[in-house]
Amino acid sequence: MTSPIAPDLTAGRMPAKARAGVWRRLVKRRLALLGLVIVAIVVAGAILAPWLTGYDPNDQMFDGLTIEGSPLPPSAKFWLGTDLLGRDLLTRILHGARTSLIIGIVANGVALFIGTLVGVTAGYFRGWIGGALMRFTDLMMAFPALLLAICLAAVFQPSLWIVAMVIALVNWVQTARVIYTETSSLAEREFIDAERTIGASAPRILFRHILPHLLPTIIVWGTLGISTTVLLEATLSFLGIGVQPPTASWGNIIFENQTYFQAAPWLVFFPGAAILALALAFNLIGDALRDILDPTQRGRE
Amino acid sequence: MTSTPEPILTIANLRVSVRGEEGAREVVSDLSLTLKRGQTLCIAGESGSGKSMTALAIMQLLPQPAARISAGKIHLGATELTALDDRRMRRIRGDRIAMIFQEPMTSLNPVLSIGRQLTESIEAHTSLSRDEARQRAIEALKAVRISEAESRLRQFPHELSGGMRQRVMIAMALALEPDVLIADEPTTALDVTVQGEVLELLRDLQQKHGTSVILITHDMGVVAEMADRVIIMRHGRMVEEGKTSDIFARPQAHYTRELLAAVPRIGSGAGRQESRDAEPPRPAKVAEVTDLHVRFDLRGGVFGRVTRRVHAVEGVSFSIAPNETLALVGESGCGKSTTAKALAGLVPYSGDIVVGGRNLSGPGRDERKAVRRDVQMIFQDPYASLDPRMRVGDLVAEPLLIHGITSKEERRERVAALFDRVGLSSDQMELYPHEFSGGQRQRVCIARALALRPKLIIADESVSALDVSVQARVLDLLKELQREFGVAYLFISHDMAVVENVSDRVAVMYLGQIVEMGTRDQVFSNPRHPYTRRLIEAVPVPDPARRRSRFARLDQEIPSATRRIGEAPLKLALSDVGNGHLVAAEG
Amino acid sequence: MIAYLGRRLIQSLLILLGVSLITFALLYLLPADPVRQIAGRSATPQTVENIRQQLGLDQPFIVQYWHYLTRLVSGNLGRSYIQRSEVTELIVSRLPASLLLMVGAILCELLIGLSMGLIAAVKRGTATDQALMVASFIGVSAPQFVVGLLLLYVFAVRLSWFPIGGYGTWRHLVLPSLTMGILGAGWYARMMRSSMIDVLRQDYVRTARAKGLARGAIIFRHALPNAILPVVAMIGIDIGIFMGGIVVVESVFGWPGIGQLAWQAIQRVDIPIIMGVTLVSAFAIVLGNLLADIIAPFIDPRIKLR
Amino acid sequence: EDAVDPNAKQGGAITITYKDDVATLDPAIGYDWQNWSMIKSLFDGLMDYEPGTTNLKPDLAESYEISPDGKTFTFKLRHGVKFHNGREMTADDVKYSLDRVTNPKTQSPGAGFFGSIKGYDDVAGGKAETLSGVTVVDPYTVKFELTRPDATFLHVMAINFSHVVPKEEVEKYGADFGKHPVGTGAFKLAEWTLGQRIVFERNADYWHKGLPHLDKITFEIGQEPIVALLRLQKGEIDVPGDGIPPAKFQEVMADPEQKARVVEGGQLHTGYVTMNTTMAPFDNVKVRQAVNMALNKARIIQIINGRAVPANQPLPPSMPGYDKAYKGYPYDVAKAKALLAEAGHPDGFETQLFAMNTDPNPRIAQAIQQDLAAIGIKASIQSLAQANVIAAGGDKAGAPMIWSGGMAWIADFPDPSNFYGPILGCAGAVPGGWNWSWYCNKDLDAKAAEADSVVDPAKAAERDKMWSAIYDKVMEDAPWAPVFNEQRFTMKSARMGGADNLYVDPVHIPINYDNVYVKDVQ
Ligand SMILES: Nc1ncnc2c1ncn2[C@@H]1O[C@H](COP(=O)(O)OP(=O)(O)OP(=O)(O)O)[C@@H](O)[C@H]1O
Ligand SMILES: Nc1ncnc2c1ncn2[C@@H]1O[C@H](COP(=O)(O)OP(=O)(O)OP(=O)(O)O)[C@@H](O)[C@H]1O
Ligand SMILES: [Mg+2]
Ligand SMILES: [Mg+2]
Repeated sequence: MTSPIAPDLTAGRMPAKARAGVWRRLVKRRLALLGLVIVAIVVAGAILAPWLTGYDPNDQMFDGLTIEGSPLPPSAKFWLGTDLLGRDLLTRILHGARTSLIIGIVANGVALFIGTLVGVTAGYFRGWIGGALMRFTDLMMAFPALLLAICLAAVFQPSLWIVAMVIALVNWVQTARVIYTETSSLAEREFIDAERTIGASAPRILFRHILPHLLPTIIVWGTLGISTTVLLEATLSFLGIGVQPPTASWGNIIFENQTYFQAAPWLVFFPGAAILALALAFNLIGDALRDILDPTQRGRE
Repeated sequence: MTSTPEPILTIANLRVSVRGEEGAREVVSDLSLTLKRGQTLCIAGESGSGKSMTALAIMQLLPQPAARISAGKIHLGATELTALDDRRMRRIRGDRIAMIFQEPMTSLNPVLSIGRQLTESIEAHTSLSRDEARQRAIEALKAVRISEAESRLRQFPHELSGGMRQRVMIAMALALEPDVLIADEPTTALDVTVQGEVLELLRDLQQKHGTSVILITHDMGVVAEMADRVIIMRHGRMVEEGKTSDIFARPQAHYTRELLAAVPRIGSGAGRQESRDAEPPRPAKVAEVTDLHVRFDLRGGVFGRVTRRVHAVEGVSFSIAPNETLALVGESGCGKSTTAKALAGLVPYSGDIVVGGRNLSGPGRDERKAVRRDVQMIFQDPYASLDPRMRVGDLVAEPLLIHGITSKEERRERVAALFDRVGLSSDQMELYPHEFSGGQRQRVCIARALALRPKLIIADESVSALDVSVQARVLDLLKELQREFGVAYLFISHDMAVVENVSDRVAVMYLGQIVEMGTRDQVFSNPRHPYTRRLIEAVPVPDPARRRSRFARLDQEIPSATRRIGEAPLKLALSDVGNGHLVAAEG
Repeated sequence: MIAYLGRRLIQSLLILLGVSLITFALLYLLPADPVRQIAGRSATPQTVENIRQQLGLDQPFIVQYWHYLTRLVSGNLGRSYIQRSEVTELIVSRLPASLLLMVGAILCELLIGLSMGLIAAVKRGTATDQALMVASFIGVSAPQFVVGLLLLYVFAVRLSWFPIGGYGTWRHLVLPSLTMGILGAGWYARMMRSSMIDVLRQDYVRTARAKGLARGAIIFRHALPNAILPVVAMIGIDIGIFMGGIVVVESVFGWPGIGQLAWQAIQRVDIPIIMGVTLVSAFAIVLGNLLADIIAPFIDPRIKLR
Repeated sequence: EDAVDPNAKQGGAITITYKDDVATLDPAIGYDWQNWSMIKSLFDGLMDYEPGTTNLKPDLAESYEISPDGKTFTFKLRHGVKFHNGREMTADDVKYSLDRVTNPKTQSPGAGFFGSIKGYDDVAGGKAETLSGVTVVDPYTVKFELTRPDATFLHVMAINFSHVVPKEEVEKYGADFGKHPVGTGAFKLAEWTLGQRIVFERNADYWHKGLPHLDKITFEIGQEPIVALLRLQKGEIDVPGDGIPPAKFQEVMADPEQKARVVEGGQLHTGYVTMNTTMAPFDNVKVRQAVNMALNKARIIQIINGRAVPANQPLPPSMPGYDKAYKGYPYDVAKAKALLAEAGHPDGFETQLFAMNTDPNPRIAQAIQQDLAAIGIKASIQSLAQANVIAAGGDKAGAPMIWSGGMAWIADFPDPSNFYGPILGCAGAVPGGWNWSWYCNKDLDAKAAEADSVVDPAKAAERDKMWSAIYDKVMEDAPWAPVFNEQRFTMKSARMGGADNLYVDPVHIPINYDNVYVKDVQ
């Protein structure tokens, strides 16, 4: 009864074979590896901060300032110099990594998460849910972000986590907008219709099928968001509604010292370089991940 | 086809290789050919056989950086193309060799006006002034028989229909009267009726200008209609080359014979010998569609009120019995896909759709989900309908997962069985959709549709994009499965030859309504509605001996299904002209 | 089109209403008491109460908001608590400067960002591409205050090409615009690069090449207009981000815009000004988005305003 | 009329920069760093100070008389003084101005200064429109009756809030009078481009012949201090109104040419830490004394590049009543710890230190934090916008400790009493008040009242003594830990002329516009 059907192997390429895991493929790429190394260094620096230098981040050392009260440039004693209160800059940058990682990764991540969730939901469900969500996004977008952050932060008592949440609350909007646009066009794609005909539920379509396609966008916004959020935290600190002194963060080290960029350039340069390196590292990883996770890019160098 | 003089294009021992994950792979091997002035050379062959690569190699437009010419020479007249740098090659492209691509929808720049896109290549290759270039563009448009050419210049691609777009592409290619025109599947994406027009046009123009044409196609009907000489390719190699009449009459290579055998022909359907008219009427209906309406609201005004409506489906009724194939045919935009989508639950509708005794818009959530199982759909473009980021094994397993088969082992087994059933090997489960050929992808889609053992499968243009041999295999597969599982098909196609081969009954749609419906024999041997007749006549016949002088032409454009609120279209009454052969009065 | 504008206008008004309500509520919740700022340190409690009453700040929230709204309808944004001027007057006098800066900044952003993105996309994978990508990150990561001072120091103090701050001629505009623009340029460069790479893969680009067009024509005539569309949508979003940077840049360059006004008002809890500036910038953002939406069909004729 | 600098040249224009907006030039309202001295040049009061000093002198008044009980002041007005609109100023204007400033509708932040005038309460309470204690005797004589003897009254008559405004102009412009100021001062407003520029031009009819020297002063608004300094270095401006930014201080002082153009002077300022005496553990005097001993003031001053002198009492050294003999609490960590232990906190405690968020205040707060940590007090810093710190300070349970820098006390007038009333007296220890240590000592309040009733100028020294004693007593209770008295460093362009003390004038900040001149005019 079952007549054999000619196996269609005309274009049969690529015999199935065990595929290297994402991780292995990631470390195989030079640039991605560099990114991973930088992130690892930052994370290790943050965790091991208390043991890495012989200084306390808040110790305003007597010999950390000149007699006139000027900070000291990098030297054998203070590798990256000292700040305006005579504290060791390297130690502060290492400790600041904790704050900045929380802001740049957690806050930014939450923002990305909310933005993606809202954007995806609104883009997929037209009708009143989507309409309401997008109107709300428009509303939030119409707020000058900084002002909103200031008000929110002033209403709550500032603390690192509050600041992180405030930043998240402010920063999701743009992501939502962009993701929304992309989702609405993805939702029109035929394979989504195909999913619906097999009875896939909305969450399944959203998270298993649409989300992976948004990855490149999410990665771009996520990596760009790192520096933006770290600097936003600094702005908030500067306004007195960020993390409170003497807690160090890369952003507030820069902000505290920015007027000294000529007199004591190291105070701006080193934390700035740290932010840049972290953002770049994530970008390198993100770029590589984007290629690796995109099966259509397989085989590309 | 008297003796043609000097060769204009010669290819000698061309090899094109593509870099892949495991090193270089040759996609065109050792290809040689000669094209003479005024000649039409058809390159046919299965999907992935390197036809497009050959064309792109001539144009020096191989996808960078993956593909490159690894050996061989291409001469245009006396010029060696492979040795030219980009600047000099640029002067040849468009001017001496022009190319028309497969996809008229994406090959025109959406943001530039037709006029701009036409004149810019004229300006790039001649010293004509802007006004003169414009004149030349208008002439070119007139030559491809586009009405109101002058005002068209200001239009944008999306404002034109697919056929018109392809004509614009041709006008663009011909404006500079190139020596060689390469047309890569210029009609595959078009309706039969439009295809006829475009082919006719190509032939006219070629006769007028004496252009040499390389026509790439997998439609043997087109080959028979157009070609002087034919090249058959497979796996990057030429398997046979010769005069058209010879190839059709005395195919030498085994593959050529296979290919010709696979071509569906009206009236002599290879696939279906026995007519099933005689079979006893089947008992219960699998699906029953009554007075289906689908309308899309177009909003406008300050408060976003509905001002106009697209009457995509207007009162369609039909039913399908188990083990039966109902074909739905009609021109682009007549509402076929929308009907299918309504059945698949993808668009809101009014009217009744009952599948397996359960109403599709029934109340319960669970019930609706259960009906979902019974109706599955295979889409036109297998690539577009598979999530490119998932492995095909997971894709086929997904319906099982959704409908409650949770054991991983069981799923794997069933997927492997399905793969086996549709002629794929189970180790291919690990691959991604883009790693398959078109035919294989469509098999994946079929496996997916079969996973839930549905009662009804909707195949919306499911084989249109496939080359004939693959198409034949997929059609065979579908028939096999019908025999085995007793599924019913709603088969949507604009290819009358295919329809003739697979269907039990046929419904012809026009502007959202059915104008004729009956058994296959009723409709094909006794078409009553003029629209049906024109559709059948438009099909090219894969026999060079029966080449037509002119194709039947339809009206320029199909009237619009969009209407203002309150102006519902006139409903056509169907009358039975005997044995359930329903025909609408001509309106 | 008219209908579309009408609909968008209604939406925009609703958004502005929402913004005003939320801002008002947040300011209401603020711990700082504006009345004490007004009354000064020698004031007796009685005076304080007196002033509170005069300003209506002793009323319940809803009443205060309602009063605010009714005044707002007649275009009255109230009078500053600290500056004691009409908020409308303060904003109107500073708005042109901010708008000018915004235009300058957006031009810089687009000019720098788009060309960076374009070059990177065309040279994808090369060292140029990577260098541009790093540069775009520096743009995004550099604190604006430092960038501003650096530009000021090099181009105004050292080279004297431009004036050291101030407002008036186009030469005054260059450095502040550049400072603002560098941040956005990083974003645009990234967006442009990825959208350009996408477009360069499209069939119509291949068609253009098949026509034998010059590289420049292909990139600028065929690819650019297609790639720029997501960027245009970004401009709408950008105006919101812009409002954050304006404070810093205006103060570095002594640019008399609303950023400085807002900053001082926030420092001193000058609620009418904060409300006014918020509404004005919300309006600008809404307008910017509307503009981006209106421009889009001109770039891509497929888009219909609906 | 005091003498005019014989070297002064007439004419010329100068440019001054400020970062923040000039809010208003209405003398009844302006209370900012920027507009304070601008108003002084546009308007005049009955009294004034000799330029560059804290010595009172009659101004619009030609002379004054004080009744023996110290409760009645009679001023004789100068004849022929004209408002900028050309009308002559008379006693009616004086009365009108005072009625206006005390009227709650004016919402003047300075109304409280006039609390000793008879009828003030009625006006402030909205029950009366005019002060019953101010009488126009004749067009050139005005009489003030007070409810109590008030030694500071002459200072009050010199303060901006009491400056004389013409009724017709006020009524003409209404609430916008601050944008269209018309006074009797040395300069008149020529141009005001909001947010950009204010231009003053010489009042040719100024009653004080020979003044002012300058023809024009341009105030450029919205300039970052560091940019202003760059412009000064390029010779584009004459005085950066916000001073030398900390980041540039070293650079300037290291260059002899620039250093020569810096004028240093004292300032009626004290920076201090308040401790909320109603809040445990600061309700214990020993804890407060311990804090006083814990602060390493020299180190804190080093952090601000030595731009201050250590303080040991509320009053700054240049203020009458400053007790030179008072030694204050020494910096003594061991003793501080011992005191803490005595108070029952041998291991210290946790608390909060509020500070304003503009540089250098967060840094100073961190230095203080470190000093406190040395004796076991773990203070977390709340660095907030000014308004929020003020709000916390005015709330009895709001702020345990506040570093005053940036918000507090630069004296309104050079009198010792000015450092007591609202910030140390019981009157200020109310919700919303400015006595952030919530220190209320009824005895001292009585003593303060007593000192202020010593009106006779001849007894000034005696009165200063009384105040010294009061502040010594305050320091015993230690509601504050005084940290430093800021020094003023004004930098000017090379062309600016005039005595140095005009550039660090104790009441005209940053400089005394009326008396300075430029050297490069013909
Ligand atoms: N960009 C690319 N990168 C790598 N391989 C490619 C690329 N484009 C095509 N190929 C491969 O080259 C081979 C020949 O492809 P080509 O497009 O010439 O086939 P074709 O004969 O035109 O088929 P079809 O009828 O489907 O258009 C195929 O195996 C295809 O997978
Ligand atoms: N979502 C929609 N909104 C508005 N109009 C629509 C929508 N979907 C389809 N249409 C319109 O409905 C009509 C029928 O479309 P449908 O896709 O069913 O045609 P078709 O017969 O399948 O054509 P084709 O052969 O091109 O696939 C067309 O005019 C189409 O433009
Ligand atoms: Mg092809
Ligand atoms: Mg269709």
